[in-house]
Amino acid sequence: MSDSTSTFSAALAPEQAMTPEARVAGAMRGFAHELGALSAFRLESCIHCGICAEACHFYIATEDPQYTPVWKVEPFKQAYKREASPFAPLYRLLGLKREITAEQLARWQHLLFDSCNMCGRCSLICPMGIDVAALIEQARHAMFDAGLAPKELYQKAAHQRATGQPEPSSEPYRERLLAIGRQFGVEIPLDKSEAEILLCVPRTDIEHYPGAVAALARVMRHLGVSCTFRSDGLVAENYGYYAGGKQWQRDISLKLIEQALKVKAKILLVPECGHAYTALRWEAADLYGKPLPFAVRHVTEFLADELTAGRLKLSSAGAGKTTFHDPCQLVRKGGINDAPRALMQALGIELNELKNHGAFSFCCGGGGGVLDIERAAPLRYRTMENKLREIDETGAATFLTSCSDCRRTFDDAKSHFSWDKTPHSLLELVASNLVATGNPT
Amino acid sequence: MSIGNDELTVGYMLMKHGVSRRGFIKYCTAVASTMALPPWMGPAMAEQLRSAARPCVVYLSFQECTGCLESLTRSFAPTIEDLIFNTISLDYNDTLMAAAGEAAESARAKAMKDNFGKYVLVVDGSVPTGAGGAYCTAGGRTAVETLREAAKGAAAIVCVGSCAAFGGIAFADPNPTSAWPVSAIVEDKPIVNVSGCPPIPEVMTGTLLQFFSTGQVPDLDQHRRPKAFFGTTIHDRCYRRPFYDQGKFAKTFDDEGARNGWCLYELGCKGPTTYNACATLKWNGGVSFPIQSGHGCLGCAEPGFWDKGSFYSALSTPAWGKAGETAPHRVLELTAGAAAVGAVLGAASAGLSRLRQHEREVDEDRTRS
Amino acid sequence: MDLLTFARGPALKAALVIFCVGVVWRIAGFALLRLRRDLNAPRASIGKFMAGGLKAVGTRSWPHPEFIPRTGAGEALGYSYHIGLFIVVLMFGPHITFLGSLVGFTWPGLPSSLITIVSVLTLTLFLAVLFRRLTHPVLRMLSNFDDYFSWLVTALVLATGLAAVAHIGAPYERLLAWHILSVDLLLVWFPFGKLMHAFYLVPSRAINGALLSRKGAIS
Amino acid sequence: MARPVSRLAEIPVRIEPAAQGAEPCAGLGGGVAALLAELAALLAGLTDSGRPAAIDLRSLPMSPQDRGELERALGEGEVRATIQADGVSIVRETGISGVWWVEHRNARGELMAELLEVAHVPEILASSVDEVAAAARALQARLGLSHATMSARSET
Repeated sequence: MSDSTSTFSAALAPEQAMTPEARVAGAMRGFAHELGALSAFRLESCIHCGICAEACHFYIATEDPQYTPVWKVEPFKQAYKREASPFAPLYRLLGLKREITAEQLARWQHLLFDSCNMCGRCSLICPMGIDVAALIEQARHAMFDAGLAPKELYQKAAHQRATGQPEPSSEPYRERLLAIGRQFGVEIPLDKSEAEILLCVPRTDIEHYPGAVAALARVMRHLGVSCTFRSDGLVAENYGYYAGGKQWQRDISLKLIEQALKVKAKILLVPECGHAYTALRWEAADLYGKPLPFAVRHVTEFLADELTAGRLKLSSAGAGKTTFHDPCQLVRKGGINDAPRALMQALGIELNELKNHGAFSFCCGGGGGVLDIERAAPLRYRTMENKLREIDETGAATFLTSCSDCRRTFDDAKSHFSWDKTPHSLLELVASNLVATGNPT
Repeated sequence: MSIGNDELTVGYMLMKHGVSRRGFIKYCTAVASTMALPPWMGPAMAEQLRSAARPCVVYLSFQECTGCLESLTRSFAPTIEDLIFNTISLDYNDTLMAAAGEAAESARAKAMKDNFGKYVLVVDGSVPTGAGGAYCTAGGRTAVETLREAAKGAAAIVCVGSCAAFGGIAFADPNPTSAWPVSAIVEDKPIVNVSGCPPIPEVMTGTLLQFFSTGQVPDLDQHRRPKAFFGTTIHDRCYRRPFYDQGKFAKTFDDEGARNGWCLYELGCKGPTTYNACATLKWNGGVSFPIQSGHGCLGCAEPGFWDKGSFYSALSTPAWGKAGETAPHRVLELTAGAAAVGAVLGAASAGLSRLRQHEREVDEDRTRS
Repeated sequence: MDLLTFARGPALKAALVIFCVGVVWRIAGFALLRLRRDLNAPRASIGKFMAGGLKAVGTRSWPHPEFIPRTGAGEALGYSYHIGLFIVVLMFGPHITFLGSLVGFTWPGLPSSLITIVSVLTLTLFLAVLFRRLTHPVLRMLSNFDDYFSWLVTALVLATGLAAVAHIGAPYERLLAWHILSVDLLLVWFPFGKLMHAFYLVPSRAINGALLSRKGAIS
Repeated sequence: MARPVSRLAEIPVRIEPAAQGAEPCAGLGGGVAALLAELAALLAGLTDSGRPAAIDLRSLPMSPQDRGELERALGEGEVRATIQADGVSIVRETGISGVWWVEHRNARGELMAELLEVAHVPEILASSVDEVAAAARALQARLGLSHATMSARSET
């Protein structure tokens, strides 16, 4: 494991340098903060059956036992037994479980960050019904407090918390957004003082897929809804969530929440970004400390509802044989299964489902911040092969998804493997096939 | 081997009572068969016994109910064993002998003196040691004294019945007389336990007969019982065993299962843990035995049978404390009490964990500020 | 006091007390840790997510079809020995008498010969799962003392029970005493190890099912 | 085929199937075969060393079917003796010479023992030396003859 240790020191941001004692203390603090009856019950329930391994694409691709999902939280299981379990005093008294060590934590950095997308497939297979992915998320929090978040994630989270965008750009995203509007000839609603819908945008789209940004603006305009972007809360992603910095995740989420409150929005619309949806839809209120006074919706479910309500009409896209990748944060962890399919049906798409689709879809391999971690790339590619094979096996010519990070991951694979398919945005396809409904805007 | 001239051999005395050699061989063959001895042992035993000197038996009764003697003397018809024991060998038995008082006691002293080192001491009943042995005295002598004295010249001691063998009912909790089995008092003599409450008469006679013919104590089990009779459990040889194997059990003494003769395990039959020959030799000359009569085995041939829980609760059921301690409502009380203790401990440990959690968080805030 | 009287008497009583104390201690010890309310708006109504919880208790008993190719055999092995254990524990006459004397009612059992066959099969499956745990890289890595000891304790109960029924190796009363002692051991160990999953199974599945249903996701 | 059979034990034991009715080897039929094999061995012992032996039938669990099969396999011999001593005993030679079927009953006719004896003559049938001697004395006494005159007569 010496190689892991060496990579861990290389992977640290300078501000994360800590003594081993401080690291362990930090991890234990983070862990104590996280622990409640629910997570304790999950840790209690594991029977070491190893079945979760069979759901995990990292294990399936490598058959390396260390990628067994529940093994990734082993140090925290150990800490739980020793510190907080019902028999913790006995464990401590008899020395049955050792204290976790900084060395051990460092080894686990690879398992908790590089080789887990927090995609939640393991949570679906566990015969005891343990939400393993939720445990991993909590373990990441403790790792963050131990100063062991991978440097890419840590730095981006720090930057986003400070500036609102995860990394510096030649021009601020506000300017980029307006430039995209000009480039695609679509009006960008920006900084309105009141709006029913607060829009935000994935950094990935701004950097790589401006068409998707334009598509969002176009569709909103087509629907004639009252909406706006806000310069002070523009980015959908939350690197605090990836890095495991709970407080940072809160600070980053607050940027959007505050803007939504400011414009008295009824809906915070999450664009095509999976983890942003999880962070805002299923976690933000807890961090905010009270229920949010507005709804958080993903653009696909929003559009599907508009379709059902008859306010949105689409023409046939003529896309030919098509397959669709379900982003894990949306379908498995978010429950959005039917919305993209309703949209595709309205687009006249002949959908060839992947072998594992819907809630059982394999993750693209880039989620959970893994795409950003440079050293994780070789393992990620290895893991992706199975997914790419599944896509190829459908024989589809068109490949759609509804998450810009998934899209970016597949694009990356396209160049790495010289793969012959291009991932497309479902939103973009919707935007290019809008049919007027006599609903003037 | 000429028996005609020797009036002190068993053979001669049998002949005098009209038992022929063939009759005796036949009897010994049957005894060997019941004892599961090799078949050739029967005739061999007969030959040895016929030429053996008249054995001397001294039968002492202590803290007992005379049930064992009843069993022995009420064995079927006037038979050969009856002849051998009552008529030929028995020199002292205070219940059966005509003599009484000083005459009886001096007969015993004479028999013991004449046959010193050769007689078989049969003991019936447990030996009370409490109150200086006062609970059982005869002729002004305590049972302990009498036993110790009689044991001195005995070739072997045969403990007849569960009281002499294991202490029996008198030994049962709380053992008010501080009763002990013979083996606890006499330690330097070969002891054979023929347990049962009472023992099967054929088992008593068979054991003695074998000792008379060979002059040796038979193969004994861990409780010093002759393996020939106590080698298998009642359950092993029970004719109702197939019903056990099929899982067919009588649930009450008057249900369909009981009428059909199904296994009595659930009604508390101790057959599976009781080593005795009831299921094969049976009682009253082979007429029946308890299970055949519809009642489970009480396990009377086993040590401490009186203190092993209810006769009517199955072997696999819990048995602790006094009667009724394992009744469902008492078990519920016990488990509920334990659960309450558990809840308190659990709440305490959760509280402790919360406290530790809180401390770490305060620590965290301090680090932050 | 002979071994059997000890096993079904004081030892059993003590084991039962430890079992009850331990189980409640363990459950209360984590259930009373702090519990935060989920403030995020649910997608499904409360009725739906309760129903989702109940459904998950059933559906998690067998893997979703997508998982079967990889896990079907392993889970089948796991469940089959559990089913075998249930049959042997709950349907054998003497066991029914035992449990019945504690709870106050009984139920019909199965023929002993059938139970014997089932327990031999179950013991074979037990050896198979041990073999699997020792040879499967994932299982070997995950396994700790708890896994092996819990296996041993349960296997002992099964093996001694089988020996007692078949009268193999020692006199019946000693085999029965060992069998009951092994049950006592199992009861004592139960709250401290993974055997607790017997209590966790249903609520754990139900909670995860309910939480996923709350989000409108498949559980 | 040509090799002569020199020992009794080498004679293979074959069980004739029952003429009609049930399967010949059903139930514990294997036990009967084993019993016959044991008898064959004991017979060999008798011819070789003159050592008699016996098998206690009550110690062997036998179904009525087994018993019937055993009886058929052994068959009936020429000798049948009845002993009246404290009940009836019946001694019959089976179709296998040297194998005797012996039943002992008590005065009430209950079966006390049942054996298969392997012997030239079961011991219980033969008169014993001391009994013969005693009988001779008794007979002489009845005839009023002294031992001395008896021997003198025989000399003349």
